[in-house]
Amino acid sequence: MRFFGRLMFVLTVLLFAGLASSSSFAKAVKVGVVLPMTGPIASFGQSDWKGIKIAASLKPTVLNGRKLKLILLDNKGDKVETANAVSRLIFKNKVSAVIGAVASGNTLSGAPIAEKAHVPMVTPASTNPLVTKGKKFISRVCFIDPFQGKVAAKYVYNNLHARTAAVIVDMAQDYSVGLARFFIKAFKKMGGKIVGNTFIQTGDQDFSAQIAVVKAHHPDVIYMPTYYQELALFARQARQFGLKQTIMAGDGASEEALIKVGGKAVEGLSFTNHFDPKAAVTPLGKKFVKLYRAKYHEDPSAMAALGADAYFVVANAINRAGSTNRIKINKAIRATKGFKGVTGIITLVNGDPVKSAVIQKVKDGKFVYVTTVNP
Amino acid sequence: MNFSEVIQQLVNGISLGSLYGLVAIGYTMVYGVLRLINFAHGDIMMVGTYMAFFGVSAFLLPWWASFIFAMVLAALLGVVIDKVAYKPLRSASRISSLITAIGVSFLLENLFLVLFGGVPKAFPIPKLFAGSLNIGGVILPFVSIFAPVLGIVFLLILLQLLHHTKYGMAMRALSLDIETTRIMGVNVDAVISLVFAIGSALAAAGGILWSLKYPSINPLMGILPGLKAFAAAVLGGIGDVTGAAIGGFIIGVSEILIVAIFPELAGYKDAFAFLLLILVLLFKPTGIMGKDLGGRF
Amino acid sequence: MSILKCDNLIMQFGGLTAVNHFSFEIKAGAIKGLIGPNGAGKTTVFNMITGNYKPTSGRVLFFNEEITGLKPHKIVSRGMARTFQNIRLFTNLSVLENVMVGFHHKIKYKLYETVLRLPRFGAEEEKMRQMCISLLDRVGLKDKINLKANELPYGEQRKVEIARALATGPKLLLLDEPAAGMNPQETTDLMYFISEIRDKFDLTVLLIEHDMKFVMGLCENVTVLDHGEKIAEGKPADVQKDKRVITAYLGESYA
Amino acid sequence: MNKKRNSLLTIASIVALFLFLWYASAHFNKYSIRILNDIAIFMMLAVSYNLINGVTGQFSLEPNGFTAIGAYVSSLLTLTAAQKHAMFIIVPMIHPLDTLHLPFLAALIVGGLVTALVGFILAFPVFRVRGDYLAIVTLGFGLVIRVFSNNAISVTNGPLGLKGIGAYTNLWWSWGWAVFSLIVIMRLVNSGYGRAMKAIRDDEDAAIAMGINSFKIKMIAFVTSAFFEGVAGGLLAHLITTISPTLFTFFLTFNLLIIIVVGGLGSMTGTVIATVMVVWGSELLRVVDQPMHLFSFTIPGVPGMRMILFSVLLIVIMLFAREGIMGQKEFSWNGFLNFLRHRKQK
Repeated sequence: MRFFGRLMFVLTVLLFAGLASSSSFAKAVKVGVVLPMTGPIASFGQSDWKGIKIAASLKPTVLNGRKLKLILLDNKGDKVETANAVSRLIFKNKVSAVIGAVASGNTLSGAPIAEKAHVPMVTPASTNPLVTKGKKFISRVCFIDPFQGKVAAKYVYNNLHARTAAVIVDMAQDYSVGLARFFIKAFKKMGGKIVGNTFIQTGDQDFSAQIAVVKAHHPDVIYMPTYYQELALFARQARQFGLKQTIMAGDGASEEALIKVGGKAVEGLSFTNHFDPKAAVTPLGKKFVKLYRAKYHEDPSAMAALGADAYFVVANAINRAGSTNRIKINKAIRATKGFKGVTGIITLVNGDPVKSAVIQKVKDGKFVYVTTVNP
Repeated sequence: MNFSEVIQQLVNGISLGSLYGLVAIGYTMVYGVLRLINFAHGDIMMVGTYMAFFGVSAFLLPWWASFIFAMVLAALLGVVIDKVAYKPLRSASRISSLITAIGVSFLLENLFLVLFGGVPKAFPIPKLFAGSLNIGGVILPFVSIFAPVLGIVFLLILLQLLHHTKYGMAMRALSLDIETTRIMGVNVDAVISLVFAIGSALAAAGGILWSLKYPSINPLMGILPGLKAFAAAVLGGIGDVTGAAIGGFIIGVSEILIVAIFPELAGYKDAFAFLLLILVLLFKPTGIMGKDLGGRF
Repeated sequence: MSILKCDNLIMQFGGLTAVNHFSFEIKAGAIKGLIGPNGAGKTTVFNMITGNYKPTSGRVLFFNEEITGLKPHKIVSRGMARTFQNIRLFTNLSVLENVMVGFHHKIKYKLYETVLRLPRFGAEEEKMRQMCISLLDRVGLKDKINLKANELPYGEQRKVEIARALATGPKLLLLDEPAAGMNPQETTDLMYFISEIRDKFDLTVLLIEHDMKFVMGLCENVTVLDHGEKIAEGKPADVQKDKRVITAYLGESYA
Repeated sequence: MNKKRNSLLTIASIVALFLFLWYASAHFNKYSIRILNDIAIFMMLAVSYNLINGVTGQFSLEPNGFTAIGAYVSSLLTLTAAQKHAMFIIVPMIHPLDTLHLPFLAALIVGGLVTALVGFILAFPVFRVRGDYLAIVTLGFGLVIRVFSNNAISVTNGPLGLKGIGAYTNLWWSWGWAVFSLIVIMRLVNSGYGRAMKAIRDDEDAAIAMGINSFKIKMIAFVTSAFFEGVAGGLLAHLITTISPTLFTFFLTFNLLIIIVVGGLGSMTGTVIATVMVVWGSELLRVVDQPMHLFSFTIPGVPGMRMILFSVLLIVIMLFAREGIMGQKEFSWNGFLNFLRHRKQK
């Protein structure tokens, strides 16, 4: 019982600390952020958060000088935690809007809560079509899987002149499964042929078996829509075992670590992406990239840029709505048109952005811009 | 598959297996002496790898120096974990120390996640390990040669230590009966510390070789190899050092071969080590090298 | 009539033969001793009889039925119970609960009756409780039924262990070094206690013991084991004079 | 006399609980209601987990696997054929699962039964080994289930998971099941079966020597625990409305482990108290992830601090307060009333 007493004491102290922290910002406009800051997909949440912080320092106030206060809650990359965090933000912190989450599966567990409570929720990076489908309060700033898959297929067929492709899917990521599916559909429609379809799991480090499968089919190109860690390791081993085909990937490749880990092996790897820091088209984008480089000494990843865009879209909408009323803000978010964000010019249709994709490529140890594909 | 492809996959499997084996040895040593599954072992491997990474990239040490530095630090970490988290629970039920071990494992993972972020870091590869040989179509990356060779060298040194030094004798005695060994005048705590030190240093070595082969490191990198290494240790007959190494090779080789022969099963790869483990426990609960009675090691 | 019969039992561990061609039998109602120097294989014989070990070869007959290789809990339900060399009580359970565990294999209520708390559950639990209390009363521990088992002194813990074995309703009781760790007074008490329960519960007793005075005072018949083999059998007084027995205990030079 | 009074008190407190829930469902905000639902579901999970870990003493790490099975089975049964058809975009769902449809309660029970069946089959290899092996085999089982749910796409929809599951779980369902499971498990523990379980925990060899069929008893504990964990998985799925393999990682098991350790291994009422503390406390502890303003100091927030604190908490409890809140004891009305009387006299 002594232990129980002590624990209650600690909890009480923490409770008061919590009260103290939440009461000192009465006038600020509160926006909640739900990201995986710990757990298996922490790296994405942490990248997003970096971008959001830079964005917040660029535009810290809304509604003529009221501070925009961000409340970040960690969802550990977990669905239950996401649902808890979203309802906490909405019903306890009474935020005007929610930014988050990253993985589509997590976003989908928070979305019904926001939808029911009529609170706008903007996800920076959930690309699954279902996230916004049939919802009135859920929006996003990233393009969706079908679009990206199609862009990749087009590029591979038209620019790389590939007629056969091997597809490597990460069976632990709905993102990867989605991209592969839409790539295959589009590639076949254009007249391409899929040879060799093999699987990996997030966290895999040895790909020798998959390499053997790909090698046996001699494809023109390898489409591997997975995250950068698996891509980098795969590329290293593929090159080592004499696989020379171009690797095409999705936006999951966009992270400095791809080049750091992949080294020479990822030279020539191309991928579809949301934006290119060196070819930032908007003034806001340029400012963002400059500030980001100054603070973190590296180029912002697409995740960071999307995080920033989610922030900017919400802040912009609050200003246009001219109030902290959630329904008005949501209307403004959904009416976003021609907004010059970090990743390009964003127009939302039913919560999904209509915007261009860029193709990037690794050259001389750097991401370089190849081309822009318009929707 | 033609002949050279089979050889290629075998080589790949052996080099992967030797990494499992190195990690498994530490598991098996600690289990042999304390009957404790050191859940944090895979995380010690992770910490060791990070230390080597910082040695090279932050302190600009030559690679060999930073590898030794990492192994020493990992050994220290192993000893400290034992003293702080396991030693006070020696007389308590075994469940208690198992739970603490899980706590230590989670602590290390989350601490590193908060300190160094979840974005993987690129492990620097010294020139010596970077190239590969091509023998008749079979490609032998240098790391794939170094890993099993180093693994076997470490195993031989360890066996020498276990069977021909007084510390080794003390360790083997401990695995039979801690109390009796204490009465015989052996400094039991020192020997247990030594076991943790050796096991953790080997885990760091395994982690470093691992990262030379797969040069992407992150705070959660120790979980899956750790689990599979444990499966390897049980497979080989837990408590038996040679068995652990053999178990590692078996799991490494069969993982690679299964995927090579049945590419459509690639997704099930991670489950395979455990299905094998369950089968072995069903039919030979003591593992391949395990004896019915008598001592460990 | 013989209640237990061992026929040519062999037990090998790896290459080591722990018990070799061991045969003996126990008459109903007897108190029999199994003695021998350390490592002679006495506990191994016990473990083969109780089903903890499956003998490499040979047979164990209980009431003329073969029980070789049966699971221990099956053998218990046929009327055999044991105690352990170092007392092994359920330390976190009360004295009463310890004894009630001994009744477990006689429980008739089903799982659903337990969960639904049907009348049979309550009735049987209550009956079992009363029987255990009266059993503990008979071994003189009635006022300690609610104590935790490990709160009792050593001698009483041994009594609880025996009471727990009695609760299984045995015809044959196997005691593994019951007097180990006891002082002379406790040992003497235990001797009376064992012969008392033998009469009260109509038992046959087989015991392993080192304390010669204990064996000589209590057992009607002893079997001597050395290096896994039976070297003598008979009345305690006769066995004591046997040359091979003396050699086994004291070494060649004393013979 | 006391018995009657105690069962009256128990019934009264259950009635009070449901009166409170009735009030809560009308007056509390959705966030608090969600936390109350979480508490009920985790209570059910933790109490079942404690039956096998604390009461029977078989240290195992499988709840994430069992929860996953229950969640998948019951969700697949409540989803309509049209929903399933629209969702299974990679590979169509295998027949006849694609057209099966059951009401919520039936789906929960079937989910629990399937989980129990898996538990029954798993028990054979698992209980051949004792102690530590059990932990690693059951840990591996959780992993196998996750790999399976990622790869058996025609049953589970793979990594895409299941979406749009009906939000049927409310306070009545979750607390109804939580109270029901608590009653069943407490009754089991307070019976001959429970005594046998505790005997196995304290000394398995001695228990066997007393005529206990230890395999059967462990099996009863394991299967019961699997059933309720499966049902809890179903409740969880219908609370958050979307499930995928990432939901059922070892992290879930880790959370439950903390709960039963805090509450006291083997104490059901301790587990109940600990669930409330840990689930609610973990929400309270969110403040350590954020910048804190204590008086005039600002402590910068470190996202992820919460997880570090939980790991440290687990280690510290094991080192210094191994008994947890209740040890192996249970809350009893007699003890409680004595305690009150004692207080009054002071």
